[in-house]
Amino acid sequence: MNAFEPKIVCFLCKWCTYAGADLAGTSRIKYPPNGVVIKTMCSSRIDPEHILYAFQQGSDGVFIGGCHPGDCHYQTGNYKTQRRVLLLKRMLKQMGINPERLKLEWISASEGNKFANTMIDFTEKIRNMGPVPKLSGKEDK
Amino acid sequence: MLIKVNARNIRNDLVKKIEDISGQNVFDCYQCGNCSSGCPVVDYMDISPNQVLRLSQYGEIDEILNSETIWICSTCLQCSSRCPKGIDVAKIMEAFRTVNLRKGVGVVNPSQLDTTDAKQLPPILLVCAMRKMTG
Amino acid sequence: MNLPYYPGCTLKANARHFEDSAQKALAKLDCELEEMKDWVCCGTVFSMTTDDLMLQLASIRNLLRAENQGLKEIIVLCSMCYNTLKRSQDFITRDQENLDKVNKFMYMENLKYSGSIEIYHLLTILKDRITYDKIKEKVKTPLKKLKVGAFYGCLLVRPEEFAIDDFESPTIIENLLDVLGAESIDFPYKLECCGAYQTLTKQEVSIKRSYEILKSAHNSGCEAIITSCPLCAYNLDFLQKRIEEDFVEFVKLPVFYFTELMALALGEKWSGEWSKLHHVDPEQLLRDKHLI
Amino acid sequence: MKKIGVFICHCGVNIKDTVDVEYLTEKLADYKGVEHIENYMFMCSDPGQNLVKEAIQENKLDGVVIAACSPTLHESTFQNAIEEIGINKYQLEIANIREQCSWVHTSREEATRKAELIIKTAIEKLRLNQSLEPVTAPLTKRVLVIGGGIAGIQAALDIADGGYEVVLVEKKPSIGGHMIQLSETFPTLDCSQCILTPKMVQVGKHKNIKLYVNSQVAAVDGFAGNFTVTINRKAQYVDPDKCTLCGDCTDSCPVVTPCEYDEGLAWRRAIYVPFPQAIPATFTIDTENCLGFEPIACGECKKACEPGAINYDAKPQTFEEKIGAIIVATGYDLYPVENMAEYGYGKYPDVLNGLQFERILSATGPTGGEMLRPSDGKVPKEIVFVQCSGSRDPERHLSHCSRICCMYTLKHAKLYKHKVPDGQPYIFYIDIRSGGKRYDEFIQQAVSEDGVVYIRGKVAKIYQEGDKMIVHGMDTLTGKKMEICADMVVLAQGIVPSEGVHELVKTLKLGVDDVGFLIEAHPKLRPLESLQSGFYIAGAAQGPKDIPDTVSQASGAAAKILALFSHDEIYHEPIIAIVDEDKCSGCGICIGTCPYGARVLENGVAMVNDILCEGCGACISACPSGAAQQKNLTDQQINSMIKVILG
Repeated sequence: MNAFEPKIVCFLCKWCTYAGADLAGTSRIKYPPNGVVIKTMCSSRIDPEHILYAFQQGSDGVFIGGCHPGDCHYQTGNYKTQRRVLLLKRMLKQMGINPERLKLEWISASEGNKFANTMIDFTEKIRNMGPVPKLSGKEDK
Repeated sequence: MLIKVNARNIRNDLVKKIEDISGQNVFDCYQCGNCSSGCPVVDYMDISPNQVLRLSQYGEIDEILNSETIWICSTCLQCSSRCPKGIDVAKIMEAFRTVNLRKGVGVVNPSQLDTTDAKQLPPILLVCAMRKMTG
Repeated sequence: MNLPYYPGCTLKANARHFEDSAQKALAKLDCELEEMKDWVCCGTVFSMTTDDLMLQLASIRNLLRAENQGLKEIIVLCSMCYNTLKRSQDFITRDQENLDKVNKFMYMENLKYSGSIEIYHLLTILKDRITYDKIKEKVKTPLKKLKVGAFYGCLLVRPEEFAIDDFESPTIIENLLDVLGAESIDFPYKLECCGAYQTLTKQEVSIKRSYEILKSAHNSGCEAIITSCPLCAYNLDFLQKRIEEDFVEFVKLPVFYFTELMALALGEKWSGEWSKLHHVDPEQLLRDKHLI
Repeated sequence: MKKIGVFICHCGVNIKDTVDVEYLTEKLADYKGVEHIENYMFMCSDPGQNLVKEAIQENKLDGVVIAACSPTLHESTFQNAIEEIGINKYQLEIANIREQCSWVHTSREEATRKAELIIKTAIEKLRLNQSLEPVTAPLTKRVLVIGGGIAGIQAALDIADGGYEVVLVEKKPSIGGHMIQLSETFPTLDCSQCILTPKMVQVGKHKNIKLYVNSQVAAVDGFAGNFTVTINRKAQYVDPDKCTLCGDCTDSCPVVTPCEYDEGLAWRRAIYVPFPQAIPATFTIDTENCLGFEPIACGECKKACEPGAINYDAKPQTFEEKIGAIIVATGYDLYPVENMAEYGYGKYPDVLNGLQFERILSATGPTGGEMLRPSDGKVPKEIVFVQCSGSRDPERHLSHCSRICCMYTLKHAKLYKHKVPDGQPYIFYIDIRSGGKRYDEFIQQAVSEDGVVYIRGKVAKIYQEGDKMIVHGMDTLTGKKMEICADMVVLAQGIVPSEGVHELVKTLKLGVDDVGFLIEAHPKLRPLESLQSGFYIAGAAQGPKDIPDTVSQASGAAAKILALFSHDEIYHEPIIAIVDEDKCSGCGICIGTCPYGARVLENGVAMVNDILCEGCGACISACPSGAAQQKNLTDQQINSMIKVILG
């Protein structure tokens, strides 16, 4: 039987983290291929519903990358994201999903290394947690 | 004197102890020197208050513990009231005294006091001095 | 008006004239200091460590007893007691856990301290409760042409959150002096440290500090200075004979408690008993100004 | 259904070595909506682009997915290519299978699998993409400049010289700002008035500049390109056309009041010219200090005025101007050091602030340029300068560095030495910030040749003893306490936004930081613009700045506007928010989330102002009913991408 390979949806803001991911590429830094990227203008575009939809569709982890505090291209979008993520994490727990499956990280356009390391660590973590439970399923460990 | 700066010494346990007892972050200091400028007794100190902060940032705690400075400080709070970074410098001085006092090291030995003026001394003076300086 | 009162040790010893003059002055204002029962030493200095509750005990014990005696507040004359009690009260009521621990230490007291006592310095009461207007009405012997410097020292104005007035440029005592008919003199060293308890171990520090304060007052035209701190009073008054030995050009200045001048202005007779507790003769100046 | 073409690039070996492009070509050929698919060695090359164009025309494709390198590299290349053959550029999606796939993964099998998912997400998004055109609106090619200091003057002249009309609004009776008060300027020591007055005259005479003094902006309506600005002007009691500047009115005025231009070190009358080189050159009545003319209490000036230029019945006036872009250049004020009792400012006449010292140094100042101190008119032989007075003090005053004080204090010390060669200046400093061009050389020279003594430490206390100012400080380098008996003390006070800016930014709806300085659209990449479209920033209104930086920023902001005006319409990216009016409940949550003020309630529906919207999407994810959507990144598009990733 094949080892479990997690599926991860990554939402990256166009200005910082997407550019950071590009830099990881031009620097040829290797990381696992489990995460697939959806590019948004700003991390604040990501609706909690999208995250819930991803979990419902079987995403084992969801990653959100935004600009560092104070660097948001749209001034305060990343703060809004942070607030939404914090709230959503509490709701996930109630839904039986380990909130650790949702990760928000500030990664700038110059942090290719950080992007790769984040992907390595997050993939490993999710791999250890096992598949996401079906929403409405039993308690998640 | 030579200060050997190294990663182990900076933020060592003694620095943490001073920070714990005083409730202050010695790394807030940017060395403007205002604490020393306003200090009424700095002329009697061997290390000025701003240097106490600087040495603490290097982890050179022993030098301060053995200094005259911490006993000369009379907690008038002029330094604390004017620090632009809000550091309560007097509390840091108190922390250094406290570390010594808890080891039994002090500078007032009640049995060896000069008793010439004893009758004139107000009670608050004796109690103060013993509380701050008797180990 | 009855004022619940905490005296502290020194007002029963070297500073008896402080207490006596305060009582007499307040009587002229139809007020009475009512001494609380079973008070003990306040601890004299506030411990500035975060982790040493034992050093707060002396202060809190007084507050607990005051509370048990049904008091809501205590009025303090001595700057040191004021500062120590006020800061201990703040320290202990910021954190319920600390308050609980201190109460456990004081199990002998039977009752617990809830943290309700307010602490005031007499100067604040004079200004806010009795009011300067009322005092002005009652002045019988205006202290005409008496040039007095108000010496605040450290403990009335620092730390800022417990200051009885603006911590860099207070005027509460000057305003009182003006009400009493005296000429208040603002001098640069009025907020400086007198050397405090260094007198015991390094008297040269206190001598130098007191010299600088007195010189600054003299250079600004003061004929006397007033204080509300028995330790400042000791250093500034008693040490003048030592200062004279070290600094030839030094000019002596009498040092009063503010209550002494207040009593005088309100029509109380100057007491020879008070003079005995002074080290620099206070009477000559008062005679020169035809106040006694 | 949309016919989609997919073009997979080998990028030489960069993609091909790790991603099996042949396999993908074969596999994705059957994917829903894919009409055409092929791969090629270098898709971005001319033959590659032609291949895409030919395939579109041959297969009548509606949109294309290019699977290649990051969109930052060639998105615009391919957008231009498809636009050439009449396909809307928003019908193109890039699948980034190089930077985010082939270069970062090692297993060919895994990378191919991931590339397939990336291409599928691009196809899914493209399927629902709409053809869009840039958002446009008409453009009024007139500029409002608020503030008549050096920033406003420079910006106004640059734009006016570029051929566009400028409306310059100044609160005070003359333009010139703080720069006209300065004596000489660092590091070249050229005279401030000599370099500024010609520019002021130019402003006064320029046919493209309309100047409102004694005026304030009361309201701004509309949006970028089409503002309507309301300007309130105080009553003009002296008709500038009739006034001959004879000065008889001033001579007859009985009122004496401190002169603002001389920072209170000299006096003026209630009817006055702010300073000799004032523009406009005319008299002003200061109604706060005038004895009054309703009813006429004095009337002396009117009696004295031969040409009859004075009219006590003049009323305040309101003007309306049509404007396309606005430059805010409101400058700075000094932090009120009266707050700092330990320095004795206001208590001791010989403790001055930096601007007062400028006036004493200035040939047009209260002492005619002679170095005399205010208390007794004696020449000060020793001066203590105190830097960071109020600055870098988060606990009690300002947390920021005021940036210009290091340099102007040194300039003060130097100019003092020029005037009093045997005088001794001392400068208390915490750090010296001399990063400008030839600034550090200026300091080094002053220390080694001019005898300026720098003392590293902060001053704790200043008081007067006799006729001396006693300064208590510290030299932290020796660890010794310092006491200096000086004849005069100059405090380098911190810089704060000019008075009244708080009300102005409310009127303009601009963002300010905790001190009140204007916030730029991006601290690095858009420092000349405000976040609000159509607003530009120049000078110290944004943060403390010296003259060269202020002039650079003013010219930069002017250039930005000239570039804007080179088009006949104002336009920007159409990837913005859109509202389904039927779904919108008018709850207004979106309005609070929008940093640009682009969401507004109209008839119970939260509409989007297309010009103001920058397309961040924050309002869309906040919308509880799903009424708000982002064009070409709708919830449906995002969800279909999620689904295909997990499929």
